[in-house]
Amino acid sequence: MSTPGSQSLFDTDELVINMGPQHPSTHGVLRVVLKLDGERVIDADVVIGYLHRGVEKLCESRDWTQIVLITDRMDYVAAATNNLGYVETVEKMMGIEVPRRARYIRTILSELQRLASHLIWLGTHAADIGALTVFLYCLREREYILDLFEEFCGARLTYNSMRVGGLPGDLPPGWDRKCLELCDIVDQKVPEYETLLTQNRIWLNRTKGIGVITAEQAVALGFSGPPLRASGVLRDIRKDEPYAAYEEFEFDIPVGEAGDTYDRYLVRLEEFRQSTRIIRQAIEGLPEGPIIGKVPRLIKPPAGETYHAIESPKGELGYFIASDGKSLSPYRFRVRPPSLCNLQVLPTLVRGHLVADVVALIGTIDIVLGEVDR
Amino acid sequence: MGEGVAFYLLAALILACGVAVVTVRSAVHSVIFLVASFLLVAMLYVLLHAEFLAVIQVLVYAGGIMVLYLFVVMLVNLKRAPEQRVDPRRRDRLGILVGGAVLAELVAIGLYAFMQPLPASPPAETVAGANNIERVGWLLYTDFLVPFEVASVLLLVALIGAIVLAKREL
Amino acid sequence: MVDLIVVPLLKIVVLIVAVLTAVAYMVLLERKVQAWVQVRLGPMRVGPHGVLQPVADVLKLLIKEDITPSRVDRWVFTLAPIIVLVCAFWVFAVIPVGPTVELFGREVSLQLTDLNVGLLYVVSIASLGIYGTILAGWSSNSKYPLLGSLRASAQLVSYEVAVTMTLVTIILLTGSLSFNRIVEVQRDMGVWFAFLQPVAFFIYFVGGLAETNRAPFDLPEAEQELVAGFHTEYSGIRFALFFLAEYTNMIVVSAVAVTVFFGGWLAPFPNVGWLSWLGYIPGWMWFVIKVFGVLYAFLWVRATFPRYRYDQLMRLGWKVLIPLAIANVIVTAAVKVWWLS
Amino acid sequence: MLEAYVPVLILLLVSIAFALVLLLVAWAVAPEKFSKVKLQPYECGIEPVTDARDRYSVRYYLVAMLFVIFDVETVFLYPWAVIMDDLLLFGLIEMLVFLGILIIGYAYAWRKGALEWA
Repeated sequence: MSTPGSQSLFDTDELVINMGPQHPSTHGVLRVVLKLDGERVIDADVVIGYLHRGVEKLCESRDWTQIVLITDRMDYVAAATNNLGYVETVEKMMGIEVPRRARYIRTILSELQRLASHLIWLGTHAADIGALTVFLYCLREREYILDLFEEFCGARLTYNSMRVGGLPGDLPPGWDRKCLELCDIVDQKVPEYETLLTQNRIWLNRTKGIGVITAEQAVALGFSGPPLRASGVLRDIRKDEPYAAYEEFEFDIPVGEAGDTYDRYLVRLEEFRQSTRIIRQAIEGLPEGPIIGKVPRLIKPPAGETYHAIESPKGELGYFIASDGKSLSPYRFRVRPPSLCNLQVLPTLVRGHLVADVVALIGTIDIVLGEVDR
Repeated sequence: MGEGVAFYLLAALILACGVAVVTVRSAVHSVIFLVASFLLVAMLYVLLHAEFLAVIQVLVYAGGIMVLYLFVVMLVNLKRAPEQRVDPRRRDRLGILVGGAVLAELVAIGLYAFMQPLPASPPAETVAGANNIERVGWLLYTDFLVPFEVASVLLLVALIGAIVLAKREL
Repeated sequence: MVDLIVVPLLKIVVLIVAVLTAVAYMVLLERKVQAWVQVRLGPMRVGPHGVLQPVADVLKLLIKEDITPSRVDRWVFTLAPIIVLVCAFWVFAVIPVGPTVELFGREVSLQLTDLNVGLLYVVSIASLGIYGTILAGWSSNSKYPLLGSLRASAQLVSYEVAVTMTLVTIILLTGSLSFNRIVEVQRDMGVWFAFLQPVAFFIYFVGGLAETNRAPFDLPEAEQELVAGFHTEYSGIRFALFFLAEYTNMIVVSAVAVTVFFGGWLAPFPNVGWLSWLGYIPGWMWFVIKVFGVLYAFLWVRATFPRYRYDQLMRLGWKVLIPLAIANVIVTAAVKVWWLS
Repeated sequence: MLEAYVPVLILLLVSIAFALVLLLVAWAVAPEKFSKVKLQPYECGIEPVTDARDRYSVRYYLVAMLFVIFDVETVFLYPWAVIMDDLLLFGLIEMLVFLGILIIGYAYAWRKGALEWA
């Protein structure tokens, strides 16, 4: 390429193209401004905020119990983990002891949510790369999970499924058996998706060596969750700072090597298996007892600030909440959304790749715009 | 009779397209008219019983070379008018020169054709042996073998030229 | 006069009606097959099992607003879909749907015309279809269509070379470019060329997928990347023309594949005694069955594979298919020389 | 022989007529409601910032160029294949020479990276 001043006959102009907010594969209303040379991406600029609803500010004017319901609306394909992160933060602030049964059920719910979220991710990621069939298979399996949630709390998407100190209700009879059946279904179906993708030459071509992020880069850029682990960093909050009942179960943390799109795919596929493993253990050892701990009638945490993070399906979901100890709502409410933090890596990922890879890379970091924009 | 009518109709259409090529304002429109005239020329070849040539005309000229032209028209920046730098009178003189040369050529061809009496109809064997492509094959691969092989060298040169030109800019 | 104009005209009307019906039901079939593969039902509302869906689709496209965006080149914008459609239809002129049959006391060949440059005719007319694609993208004056049309044309020309070259092997076998002759040679040899020339068939099939922009090569209209590619700005009837042309092209590719590689209208297993009843099914029916067989393969591929990336697609065309085609031609010619001498 | 081409011509005219009739029918029945925003070029809901008719990568040009050359080469193969029955070894050799020269060009293009898209 010669400089703009000395344009010869064959020089190309940079083409600036908007991908999104109305684009089939930006997973919502993400806008990426691409600078292209032919089809090669020279630079990318991520523009967010099209779905901003002011969730954090909204929480500062609701009382502590109402906030659970607002957190549902952030990562709407993983509402249960959002609930979990929030209620645990408040419990931490108030020093509430949660009964063991409630912690077990929370673990089950959060792993079910991980399955559901990963199914959505796998489906859309595959569909972005053109394998539409996988998308429909994934959504079919996700239905079973939504059925379970519906039976537990009455909702299929925004669950409002946890309370400060425990759960809104106990498991319906027979739920645990259905849950085990679901684990069997997932364990049987995931290898089926793998036959469509894992060894497929086109899939390998499209994902191997695409968007490589080294371990140092991943840490420096603030990656978390499966993308971080795919780069070879062993970091999982479920193991490192256990919450709910995770310290009582045996499970492995899959780690990738290359840090490319294919590894991120493999890591998440392995997480399917680990999730069903955790659910099985939790159901087997589900203790009897109350489902809600000793909670004061009026939830009003003492003055102070707390940060608590959990491993949501997409990465580290952290809540920073400050209370002034007087009012009935948080003084400051701030969320560390994994989608947003992972999304900021996108420009680094796409530089030098082709337009088609941009789509694959948006898919591989697994974002939900509700959470990015909040 | 029918063939005569068809010939003059085609010729008129070709001429009209040719005029349109140089008169329309948009370069892309010019290309479209040029493609149309190529297709009509292909029909003219069919009229001459040169089927193979007609198909090749469509395949190579209309389908290949004009695609290249269209790419070039879309590729180069047409928003800046390069003519401004050229002295208009010089262009006129050049135009007259080239035009004169083409005219002289046409006259020469006409005279030559006039001098050399052509057979009134195409040679009988060409019409009788319906398979035009076989005939082309026999001529090309026996009598004109050397030019044929030379053509491949020509293609090689074109290939290398294209790559050298384009790669320098990449 | 009757033989020259009226008979062809009648045939053309029948042909176009047949193609339109085939396209309509091809679309339904595609949605149904896709649905079955994906464990869904597909269209069910319009008529039993959605059999009237195509009618509803046509009506919808016909009465939808046909938007001409503000910055387009109006004439070219309208011309582009016409070019694509006309080129798609034009190819049918040489495809033999069946043998000569007796109809109303008249010998009628189920082929519009038998050109002795038939194969080249198909290739060259198909190559004209590119103009529609390029011009659609250019005239839209919008970025996604332009990227799509550039992709489409680069892809089309790349795969055309491979396809054109691979068909040479068929000429080596038949010594003729006439479609009728190609079918006859397969009958006389008693073997379909797909079995004699599996490599050629493979190249043709892959090239055919790429030329008709079908998955996994549907990059010019890759929804997830370029929204709708070169016809992003099209709506209403002009979009319908593109749509019609795309499916017609699929039928063209299958029809040529059937004629060249699967014995056209010939019944299978003529030499197996207990299957001789297959010969009573008319030739044109065999032709239709085979065409739908190939079309089914198109759908199957689409439901199974992810999409190629653009540079990988080009690499496959230039670095795999073209050398393979050249090698295939040389080997076939060498075998032929050895066989005959 | 010319008679064989009459149906081709008729088919061309009929298909053009068919396309035009479809267009005219649709234009007669389809509604038309003017709205400025609707007529904007599509760019994912953002007003386009730069013109779409810019200059594009030279690679497209190179592909077209290679296509023309290979197309011409392929065209030479057709008459050769038709008369291969009679040419036999002679034909094979002359085509090997012809293809050989082009394969040199092909190898050159490969080595120079002209066949690499990106």
